[in-house]
Amino acid sequence: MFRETEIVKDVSSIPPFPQDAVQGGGGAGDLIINVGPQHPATHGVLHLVITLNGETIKKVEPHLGYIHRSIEKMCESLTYRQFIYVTSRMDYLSAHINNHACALCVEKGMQIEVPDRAQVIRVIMDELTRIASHELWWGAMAMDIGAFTPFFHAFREREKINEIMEETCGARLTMNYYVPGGLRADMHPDFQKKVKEFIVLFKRKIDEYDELVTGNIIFINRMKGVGMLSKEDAVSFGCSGPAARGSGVHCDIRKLYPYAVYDKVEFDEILETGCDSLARYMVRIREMKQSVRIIEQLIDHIPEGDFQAKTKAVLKLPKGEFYTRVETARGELGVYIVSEGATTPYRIKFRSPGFSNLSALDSMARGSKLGDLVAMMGTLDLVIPDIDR
Amino acid sequence: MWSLTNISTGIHDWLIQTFNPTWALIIEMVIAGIAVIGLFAVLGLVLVLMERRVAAWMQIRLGPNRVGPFGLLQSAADTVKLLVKEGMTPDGADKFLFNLAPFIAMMVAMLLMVPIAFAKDFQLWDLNIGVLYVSAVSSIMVISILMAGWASNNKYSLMGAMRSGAQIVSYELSAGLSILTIVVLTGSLNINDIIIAQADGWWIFKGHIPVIISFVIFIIAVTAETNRAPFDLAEAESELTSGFHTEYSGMKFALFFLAEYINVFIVCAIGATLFLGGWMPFHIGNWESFNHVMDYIPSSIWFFGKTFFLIFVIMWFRWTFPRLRIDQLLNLEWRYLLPISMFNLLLATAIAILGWHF
Amino acid sequence: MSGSTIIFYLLAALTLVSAVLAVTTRMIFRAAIYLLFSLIGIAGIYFWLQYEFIAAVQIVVYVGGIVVLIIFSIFLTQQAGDELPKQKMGRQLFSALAAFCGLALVLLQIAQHAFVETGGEVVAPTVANIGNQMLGVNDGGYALPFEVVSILLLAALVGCIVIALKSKPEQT
Amino acid sequence: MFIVKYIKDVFSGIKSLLVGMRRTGYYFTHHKEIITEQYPDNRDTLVMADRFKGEVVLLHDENNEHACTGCTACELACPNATIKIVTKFDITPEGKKKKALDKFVYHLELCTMCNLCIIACPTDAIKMAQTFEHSVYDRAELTKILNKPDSKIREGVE
Repeated sequence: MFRETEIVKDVSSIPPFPQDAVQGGGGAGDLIINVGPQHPATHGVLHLVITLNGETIKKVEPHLGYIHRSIEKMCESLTYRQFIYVTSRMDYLSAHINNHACALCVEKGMQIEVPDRAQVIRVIMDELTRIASHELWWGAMAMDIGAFTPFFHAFREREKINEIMEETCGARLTMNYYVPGGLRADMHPDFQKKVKEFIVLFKRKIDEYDELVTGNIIFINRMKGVGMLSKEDAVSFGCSGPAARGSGVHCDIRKLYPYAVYDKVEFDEILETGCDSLARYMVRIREMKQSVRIIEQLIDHIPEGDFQAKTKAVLKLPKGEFYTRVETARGELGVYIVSEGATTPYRIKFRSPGFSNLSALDSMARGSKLGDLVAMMGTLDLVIPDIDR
Repeated sequence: MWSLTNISTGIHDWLIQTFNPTWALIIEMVIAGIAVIGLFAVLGLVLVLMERRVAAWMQIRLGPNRVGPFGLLQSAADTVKLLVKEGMTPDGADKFLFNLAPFIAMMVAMLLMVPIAFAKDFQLWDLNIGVLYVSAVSSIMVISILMAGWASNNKYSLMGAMRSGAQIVSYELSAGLSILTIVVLTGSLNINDIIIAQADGWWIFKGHIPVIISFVIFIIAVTAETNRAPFDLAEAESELTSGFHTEYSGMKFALFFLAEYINVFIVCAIGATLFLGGWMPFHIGNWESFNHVMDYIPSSIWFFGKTFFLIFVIMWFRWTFPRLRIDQLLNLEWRYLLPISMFNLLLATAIAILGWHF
Repeated sequence: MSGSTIIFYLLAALTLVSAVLAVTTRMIFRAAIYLLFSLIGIAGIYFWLQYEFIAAVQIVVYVGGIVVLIIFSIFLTQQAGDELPKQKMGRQLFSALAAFCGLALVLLQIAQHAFVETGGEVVAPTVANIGNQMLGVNDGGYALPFEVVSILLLAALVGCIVIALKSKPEQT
Repeated sequence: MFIVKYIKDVFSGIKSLLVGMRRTGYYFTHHKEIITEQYPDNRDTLVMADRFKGEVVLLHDENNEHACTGCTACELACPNATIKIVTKFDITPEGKKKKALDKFVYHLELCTMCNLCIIACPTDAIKMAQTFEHSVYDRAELTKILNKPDSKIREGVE
């Protein structure tokens, strides 16, 4: 039987934690401030202990666990149909994509063929979620560095997506639309029309974003050369998603390990080589345009057929280990299920993108100013429930 | 023609006739004090409401619209709320300085009202160094921020105070230099002289490019001096929660808040006086009939119109731009604004000597 | 006693009381604030004398410049919040003596100086006149003192930079 | 050239700022773009999506009859123990004992609107309602009994 202790066989083989990181700071003239757990820039209950020398950051220590809800443990007591909805509460901004990862894992274990119609609708929903998530990130990040107005402008477009979600899934944020084997319900009759309207609107509005924020000289100066994350560091910290692609790491799961119908649509993996905050920003802005491209290809070609495969009333995964991964708006989400053949999983582990991306914050922030930290956290796009789970 | 001058001279004459001169002076002082405090209250209410409306419309929102017609009583309701709130003093704070700081901020704002000409011949004190007085007294403002930041015994407050100190001290230079451009052109520090010198056209129109440049620099520098976005590093809420007034609550916070808005009003009034002619109506050279038509609009309306236009511009900045970083803020001052304004002052001096301005 | 005299005594009291408080308080930041009030009081006396230009310059230079610099240097040292220790007896005696000597010197100067009323015409404090006086090299011009003072300030500036730079190599 | 670059920097910077100000200025003057919804005022015209998941309701027809057999499929499907079915035994006319619904206890405060109970129900007795104003002063009010008093199962539903 699989036990966690088997993973680490020899404790002495783990390299000691760098002394610098343990002691760091504490010298004369150092100022230690606690950013969070309640702080406007952390967008949640993240606690950062920052050692400062004047305005210059010497060390950042993230303290986690303030909203740990033990989702992984909870899932072990829920059946394979039930546990999917809990995952909407991890990265609540890409709830659909989280659900997709879990549904894929169960389908892989059960070897269920998902109908084409369900797969196409799933991809459209995923991409809409990605746009909505990036919209919120864009507004929140602009607010972090002091511009308030973009936040409301971003919410205007996000609201349109939420309306589409509400119409088809019945909820705006925690949709719980995917079930093992397909979708919970067929798409709403107005779905295609609404999505097309949204695309037309969005294409017009995304240029306003460039006027308001991207081209702004203050914004560019705040972003350029700030929070450098080299390609090697990005790989070694396990960063994924836009945070890693901003450093030129080829890591889009949709390209590397295509799932659903991603291998049938044309889109580009966005890579920037700037390694700084501006590169990560540009990756997300360009990714939104790619998402629109994917939706445009699919929205008129939703195949007819069932929206759900025939499944047994009680799902039981065969004994074994199953792992699937998807690309959420923040990066790679892995779902790892250990099954002993029962109706509930024996062990579930989520590999969440936010946690790994946060681990890079310290090395990015050292030596930069306090104001930069906020910009860096903005471009990492941290969602705290995703980090704590 | 209706004007504020008639009212003020009327009251003055009546007082002189009724009381002996000392009592008349004291009563006039009291009236002036009450008028300043009243103006403060009204300005505070109006500016807060204006800021919220401007912000809302730029952010495709409606803004306050629940309290009173069109939300006009919203800021009055906010004031009542702040008045009845508990004003806490944190443990470990230097209580004397902590409670003193908001009053210093307020007193500075009141003192700054003194030389401003609100309308033709309507001024508290016609100082012969009016412009210098404003830039001198406004430099005391930084002390109250430093005091508040230090006395709060909070690291965020202290950092906010340090930032704001560095910022105000450096931006005073370019604000002063751009004021000097006008002083050089006019040859006087007296605010009334400066306004009268613009009787045949405002400086921004007849001063060529140097005055336009110094106008732009002035607006940028005073935005920074009043700690408004994009230079609101002292209270940068996403970095320092609220900067120097993190620990303040209730009326003590409200005094800081009010002082900020009054300062915005004052710097905009100075900007309007120096560059846009203060209460001087829109005159063009020697188009006598046109100038005469313009004179029918009361001078106070001209003054407040110009001032509120500049306030709107500063609010427009706030709701459009992201915040600068502290080193970029100082870079902007020392690498761009200061050299440009020094060079610009030279140009303006050359123009003044050669008499090239209209 | 006329109103004008009352105002003078109020200003004088503000200046003196805050000056005494500045040297007796144990908290260094408060000392700086009391110094500030003392300087503002002096500026007030200039205003009372209707030396508006000098008063404004007093505020610009001392309040806006010097006191802010003092406060900054207090912030940058570590013990801003601590109470200063009580000084030794010898030191107290010595500083009292120094203060007394200074006072004696000033009083001596005042006693020896014959104050004569200038019957001449008062120069109007216009910008042109102030400029001519300050930069004039002929009789009655203040160009030399002006430049000497600015050299002093330059020296202080260079000193500040040297002190600020000194701690850098130790830390890195 | 250093000077040329310096001047170019200044002008391109100012231009980028003006572009942003033009955008906010546009919205400042175009009030038709305002998207604020004045919620309690527009309650009459507010249209909820027909699939909106507000709360679970047990459907009753005009004869005060529902379709719940008390099979507890929804109770089993619920991940949060939101639903508790209390059953009783009815005596059928033939004199046989038959399991029937006594109380359909629904804890709204625990419900996450995941819709799994609706899917699980074999007789389509329950559905999601579009109400969303659930705030009450006492938490106990959120625990609801969904079957109406004296309601009984519809004829023919097994």
